[in-house]
Amino acid sequence: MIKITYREAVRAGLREALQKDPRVFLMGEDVGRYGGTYACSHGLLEEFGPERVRDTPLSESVFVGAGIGAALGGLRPIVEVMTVNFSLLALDQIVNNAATIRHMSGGQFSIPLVVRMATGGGRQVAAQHSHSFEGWYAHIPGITVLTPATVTDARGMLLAALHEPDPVFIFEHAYLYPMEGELEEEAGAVDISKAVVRRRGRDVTIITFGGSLWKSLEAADRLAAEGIEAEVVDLRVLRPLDGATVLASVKKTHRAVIVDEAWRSGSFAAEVSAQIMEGGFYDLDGPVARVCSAEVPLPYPKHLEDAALPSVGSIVQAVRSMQGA
Amino acid sequence: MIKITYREAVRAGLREALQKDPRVFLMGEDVGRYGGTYACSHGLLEEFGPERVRDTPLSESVFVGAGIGAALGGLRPIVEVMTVNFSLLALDQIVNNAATIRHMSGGQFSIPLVVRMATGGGRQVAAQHSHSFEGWYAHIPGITVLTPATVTDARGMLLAALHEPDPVFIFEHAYLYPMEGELEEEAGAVDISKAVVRRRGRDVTIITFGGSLWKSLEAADRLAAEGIEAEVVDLRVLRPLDGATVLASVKKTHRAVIVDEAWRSGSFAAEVSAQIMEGGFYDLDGPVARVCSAEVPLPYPKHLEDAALPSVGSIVQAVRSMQGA
Amino acid sequence: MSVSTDKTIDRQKALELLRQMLRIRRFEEKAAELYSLGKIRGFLHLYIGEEAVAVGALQALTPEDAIVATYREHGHALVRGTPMTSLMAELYGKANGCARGRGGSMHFFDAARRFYGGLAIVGGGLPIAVGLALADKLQGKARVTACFFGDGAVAEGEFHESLNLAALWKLPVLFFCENNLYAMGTALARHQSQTDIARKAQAYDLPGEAVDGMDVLAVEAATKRAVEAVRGGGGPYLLEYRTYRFRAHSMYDAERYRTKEEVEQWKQRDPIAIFEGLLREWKCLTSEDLAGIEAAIAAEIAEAIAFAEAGHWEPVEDLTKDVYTS
Amino acid sequence: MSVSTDKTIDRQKALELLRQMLRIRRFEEKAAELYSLGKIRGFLHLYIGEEAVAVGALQALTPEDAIVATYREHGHALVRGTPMTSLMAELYGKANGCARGRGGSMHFFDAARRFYGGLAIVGGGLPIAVGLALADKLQGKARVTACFFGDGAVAEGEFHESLNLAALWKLPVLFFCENNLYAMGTALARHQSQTDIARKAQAYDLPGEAVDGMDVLAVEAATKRAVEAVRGGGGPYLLEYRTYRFRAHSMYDAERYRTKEEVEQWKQRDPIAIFEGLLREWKCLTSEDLAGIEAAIAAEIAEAIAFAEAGHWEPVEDLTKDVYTS
Ligand SMILES: Cc1ncc(C[n+]2csc(CCOP(=O)(O)OP(=O)(O)O)c2C)c(N)n1
Ligand SMILES: Cc1ncc(C[n+]2csc(CCOP(=O)(O)OP(=O)(O)O)c2C)c(N)n1
Ligand SMILES: [Mg+2]
Ligand SMILES: [Mg+2]
Repeated sequence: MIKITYREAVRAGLREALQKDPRVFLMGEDVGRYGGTYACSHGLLEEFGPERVRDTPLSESVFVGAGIGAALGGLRPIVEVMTVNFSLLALDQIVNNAATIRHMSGGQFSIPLVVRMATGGGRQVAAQHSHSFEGWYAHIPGITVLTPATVTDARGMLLAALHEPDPVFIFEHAYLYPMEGELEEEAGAVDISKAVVRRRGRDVTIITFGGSLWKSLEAADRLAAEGIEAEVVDLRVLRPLDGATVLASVKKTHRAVIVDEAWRSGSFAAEVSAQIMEGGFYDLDGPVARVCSAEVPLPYPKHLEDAALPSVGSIVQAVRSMQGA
Repeated sequence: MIKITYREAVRAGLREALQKDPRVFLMGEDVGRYGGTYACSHGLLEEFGPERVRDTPLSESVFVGAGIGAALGGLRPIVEVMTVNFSLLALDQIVNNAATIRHMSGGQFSIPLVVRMATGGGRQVAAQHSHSFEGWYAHIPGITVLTPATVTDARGMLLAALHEPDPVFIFEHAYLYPMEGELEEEAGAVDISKAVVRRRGRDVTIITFGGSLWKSLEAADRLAAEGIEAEVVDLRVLRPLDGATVLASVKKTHRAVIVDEAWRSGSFAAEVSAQIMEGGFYDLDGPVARVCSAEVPLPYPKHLEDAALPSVGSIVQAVRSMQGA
Repeated sequence: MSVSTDKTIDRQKALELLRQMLRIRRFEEKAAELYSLGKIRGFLHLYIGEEAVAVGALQALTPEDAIVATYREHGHALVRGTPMTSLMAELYGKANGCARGRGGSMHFFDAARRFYGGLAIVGGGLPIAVGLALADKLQGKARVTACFFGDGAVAEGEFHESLNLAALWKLPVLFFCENNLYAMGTALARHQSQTDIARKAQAYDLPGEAVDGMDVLAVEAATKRAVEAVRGGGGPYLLEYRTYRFRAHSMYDAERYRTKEEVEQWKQRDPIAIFEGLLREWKCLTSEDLAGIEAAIAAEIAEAIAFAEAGHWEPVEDLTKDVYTS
Repeated sequence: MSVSTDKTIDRQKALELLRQMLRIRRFEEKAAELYSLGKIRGFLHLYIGEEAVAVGALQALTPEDAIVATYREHGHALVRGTPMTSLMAELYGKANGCARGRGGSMHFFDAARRFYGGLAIVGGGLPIAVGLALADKLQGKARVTACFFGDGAVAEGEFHESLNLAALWKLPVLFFCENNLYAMGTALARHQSQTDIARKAQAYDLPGEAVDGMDVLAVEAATKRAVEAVRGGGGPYLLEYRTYRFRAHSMYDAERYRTKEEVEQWKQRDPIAIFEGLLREWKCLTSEDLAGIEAAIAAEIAEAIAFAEAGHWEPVEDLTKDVYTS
């Protein structure tokens, strides 16, 4: 086991990918000379040179589209969109080309593209820089959507994504980059089809992903002190969703809370709730609850941002009010 | 009562808006000389002149952004984005400016902007031209999302939208344009806060909106022949959602099916299901079901498109299997 | 703007150019008919009037090169060599079509011929072409990628982003603008503040040139020069083909935005008629030659229709096949 | 590129220009300090080194004109006249800030002064500016809208779409490009295939000009010419200010992408030091004058901090207020 930050885990994954496969290259805004906004690619330009670590202009649509084209052309591009906030500028390329060309062409073309981006709020960077659009991406058939929450997944999902023949989108919660975790020396690609139970419990299932995993685990600890044993499911993969793991847990606990940093209405949490409705209705002792962000452009001051985002407190509260139901 | 097509109803609304308020103008691709892709603005250029009926270049981001700016500058722009498929190119302007500036500025600015667009599939125009992204728009706080399904709403929602101080997005299902309906002579602005029960029933609630309303009503007729009386709720407004009307109906019928033309995972139908979970769980006799599109880029051939989209048959089937539960 | 002046031309070659233009014309005339009959549905955008562009331009490409086109791509696919049978079947939506019937008129694909669509979001093909060229450059391949798009696409942000990136990275991509003077119903001067499209290349420090798109020989010559420059490693090239569409934008279009006179005037410059005249003048073409060509095309079209009619519909069970690989 | 040559300048005016540049410099130096203290959080982008641009450019605008700026907008808001108190409070996130504390450093707003942000999506402000100008044109108002953006924004599609639309419709908008040679860590030559930004105006048939952005008088003179042309109904104008940022892109930035020597060399061209030297040479400025100015600014900053410190946090109950009107 080695101690490593999430940021370093991403970097280690990128490095291994570049070392192992000459078809892999990295491109995005400031991934090279600057070393990556979150320093995830620091040192890679020096190690792999400017052909394989490519700084792009501020042109999200063309560099994501060029990633699609390069994948069609036989390479294995890793495109970094600096943050999910800017990815809207490339969404047309993603929806109408990356996700569509394979099916629309009758299966003639594959697009083995990996797109990484930072996501989420909580760093006081205000309304235009704090979005959580993973749920939107999870709506798009033809792509895979990953939300690594641990250092093992940060590294291993990237490596697994590079084995996929179709586009994979990886959302790294910006809040996690400095987080330390334990990584096995031999850690490699991880499974990217299954959700994982991160904590066992019998009273309630907390279902979450990405940055909210840690808040959920902390909430579970607090609840345990009150005698409520929460099971915590880390979805890991939003598309295709591993509904079976969710339903198995709910079958055991009979109650569920979904934690998702997106705005509540139309959140991915709604999808999870609907799937429990459809597959676990008769297992439920009470309605599934959602803990999401307030429906507001995220404000800058810490007290307001904290009030808007899901928190350990609001998760605990949601479970408590449910137990009391 | 006058007989009028949905297309003419939209045009009548645009015409009245341009006549009544000199601050109103219309802009978008081919709204002028061409008369609108769906002929919704046919004749308006001739009547109101090129200053108020403005053809734009193919530049979705700037003409939607210019609509935001013009609204900030004291006008009441109606922007037509030809179809929802192209609106992804303007989504950054919508999310990060239209929906955000009021709150982020501490309430200093209002953006009384109306954006109209055609949406939906069913016309064999294949994967890139058949999207249904209303659910994505409904996720964005700061905007209002309308889905007129009747000629009265097609005309009246536009007029109501122009009274709103904040951005309103109107999704007109392209399939409806040639549909005829009855419009009251005196028809004006309509309420844009409430869902409406379009058909009374006691056995099950079918919740839907936009183009799927008519399929749902037809399904209800078929079900009635089998002795199942379905209540049909037309959501009309996806944001803010009128959950009360939905819950009141479910309280009565104890069963619900949601029909939404979007891909199932992450559809707006999931949000409605989650809200019923949260507010109507104890009223339910069985799980709420969803009838959505297959998770596939919409193919061109009619038989495959029909198989992918919600249909009268699949709605009937969903209700039937539920009644039998 | 360059025009053809070269009067020494190989007769076989000349007849082939004429034949290809006629193939497109007749194929599309038939497609329009089939549309009225309901055999073809959805959107159908005809290329009639613009045939010299696809025919001339594609002479400059080798089978290794890639093509990215728009929803108005029947001509490009035909000249590229995708069998007319599989294109007609695609228009029908049959499983023996070039995209298994799923794409229809707007979405022709042909992996074997490096034909990457048939993409219908205006401007959306340019980034893809840039990426294909990037892949070639990084893999040290001498291939080029040709990207066709309309004048309307020039207004989109992706045009700008794509030309800048391709020029910055000196990628082997050809930006082929088919300027038919209209983006749907919007005339060039009402969508571009500066209507000289070729000149926009200067903003990206890449070569730009305009050529008479009604003159197949001029198109071929200019394109060959451009392809040579790009293949030589000079980075991208913008070529503007000045052309005109004789038909409606698509099958639904009242054409209120232009006069009949304007269309008639352009029809005087019909690329096929002009080239036919030229070949007759040069004594390269007899009426018999022409009749032979027309007959062969008619037979090819008849065969294509038979193929399409005989084609099967993709089974509904396969609806979600190939959303993902596996 | 135009530079200032005019040596006849009103002394009061000259001192005011110097004072405004110094106000920005000192305000931001203090902001950096407060950031280390944790009083200011999130992103903080300093304008230090570029002061001559905002100060010179804003001389050309009247209070009726509108401004759209970026996340690097402290200077613009200060010169525009938004009280330093409410700007400092905004940096703190306090409810007495110019955006009720909700925006912070990147999102200054001031309706009374027609200051429309403080927008932090690169390129995202240009369409807004085009729309503001359209509103003025349709309402017959003689106002202009000034849109500031960086060299990095030039690569975005919205730059292209905005310049085309504004030129096509002859809208009264000024595109003010603050070319500080870097988009974050990416040097101009690594993000633009053609690095002469002013020349890109030709692609849209609008006037483009570059000016030394380290020379406040040259900036003012060039901007005045541009504003005059736009106000006269000539349509939009692209002005490129050639400048440099002395500090990091934001507070997190190891500045690996440029050398210390390069930064030092540019510091020789510090717009404040140069202008100060010029004024001394012209005998417009004494050390006493300068001391007086500095003292007044120090007092203003002290007052601003006191105001911010004394400000209240917006109550949590108001979190969702003004998501919608009412
Ligand atoms: C981004 C986008 N906006 C709008 C449309 C609708 N549309 C399809 S073709 C077209 C006109 C395109 O004109 P041009 O690029 O000149 O090509 P042409 O049809 O003349 O060949 C429009 C507006 C679209 N497909 N994509
Ligand atoms: C669309 C978008 N992409 C990326 C970013 C992240 N980002 C913020 S500032 C910046 C550099 C912008 O450079 P420039 O336009 O030259 O302005 P400067 O910071 O030099 O003033 C980047 C990449 C962003 N805010 N918006
Ligand atoms: Mg055209
Ligand atoms: Mg810069």
